[in-house]
Amino acid sequence: DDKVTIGVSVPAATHGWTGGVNYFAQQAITRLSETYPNVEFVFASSPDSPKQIADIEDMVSTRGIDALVILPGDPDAMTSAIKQVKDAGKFVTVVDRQLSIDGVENLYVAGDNPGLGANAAEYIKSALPDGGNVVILRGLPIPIDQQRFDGFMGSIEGSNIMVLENQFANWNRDDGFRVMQDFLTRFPEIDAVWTQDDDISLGAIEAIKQAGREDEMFVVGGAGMQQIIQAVANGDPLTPVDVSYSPAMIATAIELTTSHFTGGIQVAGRYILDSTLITKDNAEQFLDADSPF
Amino acid sequence: MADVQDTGVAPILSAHRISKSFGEIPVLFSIDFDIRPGEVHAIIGENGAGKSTLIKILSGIEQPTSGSIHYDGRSVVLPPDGKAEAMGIVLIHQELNLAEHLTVADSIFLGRELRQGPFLKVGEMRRRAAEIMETLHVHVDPDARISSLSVADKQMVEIAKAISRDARVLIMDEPTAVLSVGETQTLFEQIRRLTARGVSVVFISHKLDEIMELADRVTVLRDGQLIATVSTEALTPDSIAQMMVGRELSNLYPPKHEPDVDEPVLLSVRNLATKSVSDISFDLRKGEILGFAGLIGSGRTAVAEAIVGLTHRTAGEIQLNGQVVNFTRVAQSVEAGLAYMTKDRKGKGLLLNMGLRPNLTLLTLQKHMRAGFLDTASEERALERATRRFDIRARDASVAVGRLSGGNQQKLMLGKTMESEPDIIIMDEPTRGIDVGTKQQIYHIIAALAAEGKAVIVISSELQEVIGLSHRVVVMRSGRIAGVLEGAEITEEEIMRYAAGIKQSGHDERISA
Amino acid sequence: MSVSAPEIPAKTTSRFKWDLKTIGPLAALALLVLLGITLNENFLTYNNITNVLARSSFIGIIAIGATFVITAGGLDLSVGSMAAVIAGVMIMVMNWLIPVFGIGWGVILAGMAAGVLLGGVAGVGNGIMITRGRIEAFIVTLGTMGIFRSLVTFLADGGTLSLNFQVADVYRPVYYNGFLGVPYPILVFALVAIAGEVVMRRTAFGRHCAAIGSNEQVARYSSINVDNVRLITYILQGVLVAVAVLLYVPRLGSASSTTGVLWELEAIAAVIIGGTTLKGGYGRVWGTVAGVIILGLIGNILNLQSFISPYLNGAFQGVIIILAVLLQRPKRAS
Amino acid sequence: MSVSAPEIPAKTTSRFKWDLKTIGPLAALALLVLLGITLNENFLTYNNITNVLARSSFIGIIAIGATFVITAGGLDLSVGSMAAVIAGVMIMVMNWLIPVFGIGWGVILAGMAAGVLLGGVAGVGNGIMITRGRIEAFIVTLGTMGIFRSLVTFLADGGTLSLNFQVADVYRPVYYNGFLGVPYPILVFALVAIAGEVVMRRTAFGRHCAAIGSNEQVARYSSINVDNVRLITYILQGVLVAVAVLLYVPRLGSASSTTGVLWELEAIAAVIIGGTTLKGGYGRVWGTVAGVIILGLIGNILNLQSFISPYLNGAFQGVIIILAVLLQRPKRAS
Ligand SMILES: Nc1ncnc2c1ncn2[C@@H]1O[C@H](COP(=O)(O)OP(=O)(O)OP(=O)(O)O)[C@@H](O)[C@H]1O
Ligand SMILES: Nc1ncnc2c1ncn2[C@@H]1O[C@H](COP(=O)(O)OP(=O)(O)OP(=O)(O)O)[C@@H](O)[C@H]1O
Ligand SMILES: [Mg+2]
Ligand SMILES: [Mg+2]
Repeated sequence: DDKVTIGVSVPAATHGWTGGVNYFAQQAITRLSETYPNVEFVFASSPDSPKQIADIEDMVSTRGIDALVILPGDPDAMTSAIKQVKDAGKFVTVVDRQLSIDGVENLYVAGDNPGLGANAAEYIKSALPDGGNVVILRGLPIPIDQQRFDGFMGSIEGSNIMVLENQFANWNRDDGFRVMQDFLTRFPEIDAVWTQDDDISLGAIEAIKQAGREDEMFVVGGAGMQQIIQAVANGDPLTPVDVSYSPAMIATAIELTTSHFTGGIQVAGRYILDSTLITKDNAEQFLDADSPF
Repeated sequence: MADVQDTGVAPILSAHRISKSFGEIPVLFSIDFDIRPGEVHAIIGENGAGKSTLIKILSGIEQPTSGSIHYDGRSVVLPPDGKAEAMGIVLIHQELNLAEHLTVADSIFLGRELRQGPFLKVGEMRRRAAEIMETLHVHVDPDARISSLSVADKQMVEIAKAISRDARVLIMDEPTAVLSVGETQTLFEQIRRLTARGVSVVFISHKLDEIMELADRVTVLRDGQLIATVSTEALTPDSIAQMMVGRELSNLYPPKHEPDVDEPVLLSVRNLATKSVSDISFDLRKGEILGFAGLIGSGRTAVAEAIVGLTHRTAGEIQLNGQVVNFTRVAQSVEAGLAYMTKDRKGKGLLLNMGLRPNLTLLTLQKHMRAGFLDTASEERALERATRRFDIRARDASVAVGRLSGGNQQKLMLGKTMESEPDIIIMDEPTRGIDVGTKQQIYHIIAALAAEGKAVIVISSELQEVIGLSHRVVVMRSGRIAGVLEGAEITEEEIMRYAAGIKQSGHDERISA
Repeated sequence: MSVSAPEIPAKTTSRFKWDLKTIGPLAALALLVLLGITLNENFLTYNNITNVLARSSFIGIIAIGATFVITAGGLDLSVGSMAAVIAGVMIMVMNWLIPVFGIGWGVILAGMAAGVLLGGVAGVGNGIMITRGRIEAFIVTLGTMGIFRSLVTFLADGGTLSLNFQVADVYRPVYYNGFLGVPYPILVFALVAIAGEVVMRRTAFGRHCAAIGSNEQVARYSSINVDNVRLITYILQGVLVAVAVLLYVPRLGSASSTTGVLWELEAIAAVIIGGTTLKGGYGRVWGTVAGVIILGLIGNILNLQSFISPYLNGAFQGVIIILAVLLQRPKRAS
Repeated sequence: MSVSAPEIPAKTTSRFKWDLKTIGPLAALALLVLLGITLNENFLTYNNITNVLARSSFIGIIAIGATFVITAGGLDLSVGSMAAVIAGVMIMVMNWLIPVFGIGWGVILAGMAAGVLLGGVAGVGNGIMITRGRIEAFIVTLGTMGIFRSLVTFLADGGTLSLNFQVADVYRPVYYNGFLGVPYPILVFALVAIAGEVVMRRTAFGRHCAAIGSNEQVARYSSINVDNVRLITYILQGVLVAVAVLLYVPRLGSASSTTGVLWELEAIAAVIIGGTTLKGGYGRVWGTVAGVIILGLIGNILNLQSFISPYLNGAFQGVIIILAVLLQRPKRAS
């Protein structure tokens, strides 16, 4: 019996980026199911860690999976549960987020969260050589946000860039709009905004436009949302760059895992997808008309 | 006593062979009943006889299981939920039926608000409400919230609400149970005014003198059966009682056995004051029954509630068996052998959604513990005892207390209070809504308690009851003690003189008289 | 017996009692404004005040609906998800209709109509299940909350539904512009609030809501059609959610599965901070308005200062909410 | 009075009436199990059933506490955040104490003690504000929900608090192992449920909770110390949250600001699905247990099939919750 079942577990689409993850995962599953009729996929999308653990437990005990591709919502909380899947003899691919003990996964397909922050910081430093004021709109208080924030702050340290304030905007547009409005009220001089996420950027941009201050500052987001990349490509001065952090990495991970079983090639090790700076020059290669993100 | 002959007057509303069962339990058996224009037709019967059920059927609140209703000679199915009001059939429920959050004016016009276009005529309604309350001699602010009113005032609001409707048939279920003499008279005036205009009134009461005074005809129910419908002239209170309970009722009140003058004082109150009463001092002796009379709102309840720790007392001292006590919670007073039975059985006395057993033992759960757990069997035994002692009649023992007849709820509450086996009992309107037969029984129980050496305070708006039971009577007026009567002084006239402020005595000389 | 009771003279209480319970939310509001002024000189600027009020208007309009639902003894947990679905469907309808109507107000009005219709239908759904199905409101609306949330996620395919850019440009002024310097959202909020207050105080419907919430049995025996009044509160809630969405969509031109998350909690909190009783029977719309503005100001003030770590935002919010209600706590029941 | 009425003999109704209201949650449960069996042959396996029950145990234990709070007419929205704080503090305490006690049960027991203590204190805090402060429970616990959530975010510095791995290894069996093949979480859940049912039905405290929830005034006049009983329900809730956390920490070994999000909603839903009335006055613990298992099974069943788009999980959940309660809806009040 060469039937293979692969479980795919991702966090629920609670904001734009995870929405993208859900979309790309399901797209990859549809595509690969057609190509490989002997591979069956089980997909689950979970709002929190206990639920995600429950989902992978169910995959093992009721769906008899052979491999698990997982983007853990909270890697620290998920580590021991993922280890149990591994201990049960399943092939494990971890995506994006590093587990808290090494050597659990067979394959690691990762984005670079500190790099996302550092890239943005480097660009802001170069764009404001004489120094300037930056406000930060953060995501939710979870580890990824902290890593990005630390990456940014580490990189900005020692420069003449002044971070005025940071606040959580919960990775959504409404809160991006709300927090940015208040920052605009509070700070008469802002040169750059780092939102670390394009959903937040979209809200912040509306607030900046409303205040009529779009000529004073620019916004650096992250994650590579189509709408922002398009603006970068168009040379919009408000969004001169973006930092890639594509949710499509989940598709890469699913493909690699599938080929482990179908292609007869041993897949293992670490695949790090860099957070690259998207500029007017390279924006074209990041555009994808079909992506919902 | 023969049934009233057909006088040829066409009845306005009549019931033919009405039967009613709740689930399996039958409560009315083939009742015939009719109401003539402009008459006052009283319904009497023991607690649980089915009076309230009958009039609920006559006003559409309940549908009969079988039988028919005729209105103006035509067979009708009355619409439910008080919609029969639109046809001129207005009901005052036995249990207060007001929403606590609303104001007096809101309540009086609820469901048929006066409007101008889509908007309420708020000022107009307030003014009309004030007018109606004025005709009833009730002094409450039309903007006062129902929750802030005393039980009696709430009842007056209900009456106001009902008489303000354009009624052809006005049905009142024990409207006077919580009213004092004065308010009852005001109500009767209004009823006479309405009947003179041709309005028919159905009137339920356990107070036989009221029936004699007001009713043209009387229908007697017993255990869901129609016993008779007779005209009042043919009756005496004794004969009504006999028809109701099926036997002679002699000696409603037991003989008084005055306690010895040297019996110890069990409860002594000195200069008690709360927000609503002041300067209250009296003694209660072992074996004594002390009546508290006064008009509604004179502060009798407030005194009782302050003594047992339900309300905060601003001044004064209370001694129990010579010890100064300072109850801040009811539990402490119950522990000390002092129990208070509220007059507000629906709001403060009983958990209407629960059964008889948990209600009976709620005050005294500690008595029914075995090894730290509740002993249901022991509770059941207590219920059996109380059912016998107070003649509680529940046709369906598993029914929620809210479904019991009003009088049986009252008896259950009595049973609940007595469960704590208090040495001193304060009973607030103990026989509210209770039929004469059971009343007699309760009076004997109270007398027996006193004879056993307990002490009883009876707060009552029924003067006869206070007079018939009490060894001494404290009359209150406007939050103060107006006078203390004893022996031959205890007469209706004397009590009223004090209660109305016509006579006043320095109470100090009287307290320990 | 003619002796009438020597009554304590009837208290002629003035119509409005300015007791703590009444001024509670206003006092809390005043304190917050003071705090804001102290913290930041820009606090009282036209821009800041209109910003705060305009973005509070969504929750505000929804909370006014919730005031009726709660006063009548009900509860609607689905409003946030309902807002997301309505926003999503409005956007989809507008995008679809562009080929028919072209870019312009035609499309937008059609979208608005669809939104209001959907809000009404959603309200009917909740209301029918609660009144005719006799299922606890908490459960029905928890259920529809999940259903609506799923629906918008499904419609957006996990991502974001975005309004056509040209239509969005036409529609934008509905959020950003105004009349005589007052942004439209604030105007609409004010109108809905005034209408709500009038309906609550001056119409039979408002009174019937209170009666039902206070004692359903009494209301029923007063020949009030309890089910219908309840149903109408849910429909009103649905329509008001839609009205809020009409103002929400032009702001960012998008809807996703995160739209309106936790709005229900915020709306209910505003209602209760405003002095309406959660168990029903008593509601006041102006209190709700105060509650909404209090919640809006808390967020604003947090963004205007830097002593409180952003990690502790929620704690600040929690403390203020408790304090706002502490200011109007009832006296110990007699 | 010798003539006693010819009474219809008091029906000795059997203690349990097997009407719809009683079997409602059980029927819903049975239907879900049937659905599960149809969908997947592995549904009824030992592994799957113990998985579902063990992971339902956290919410289950919390929901049993909520049953008491709700029966007594209260509400606690803070349980999810409280769980997060307790988990965070437990982990910090254990990590701190390693130098003192070394790796082993000493550290774990100290952590457990700290957790239970904190749960009790949190319950006291909620309870005191509600009873002595006379603030609406909804508002107090909404406030503390924000406060606790902030606190854990602050303690974790926006990230995750992780238990030392060696300690986690010692602690892990508390979740994953069991006694006679029954995992410990299930055992603890069962014990708490049985104790809860006994306390509710067979102690004065349980009776008092129902009395207070039914009519606070009557309770007060019946010499029940209303404030104390209420306070105890909140303390009980806090302690039970801590007990749930004692089982949660060995499963995840970490706590963050997302721990326990929306648990309050799930717990309240379980309580109401189980037949307890949200307005208080009537509660049943076994119903809550059924409610919790229903919610657990819904998630499990969704994982057993692949026809429903994962975007629509919430909709499925919503429909089942409504149906479960529809099965036990009351007859039209007479
Ligand atoms: N909704 C109900 N469900 C079940 N039993 C009921 C219901 N309503 C009334 N009963 C029963 O019907 C019987 C008659 O009650 P009803 O209230 O008519 O008595 P009543 O004559 O008015 O007594 P009282 O003088 O005490 O008010 C009682 O045994 C009562 O328990
Ligand atoms: N102004 C007030 N504010 C709050 N509570 C009050 C006020 N006045 C009286 N009460 C309370 O209302 C209840 C009824 O008191 P009240 O003095 O009206 O009764 P009463 O006249 O003694 O009794 P009855 O109505 O049987 O004659 C008591 O609990 C009392 O404490
Ligand atoms: Mg009756
Ligand atoms: Mg009074």
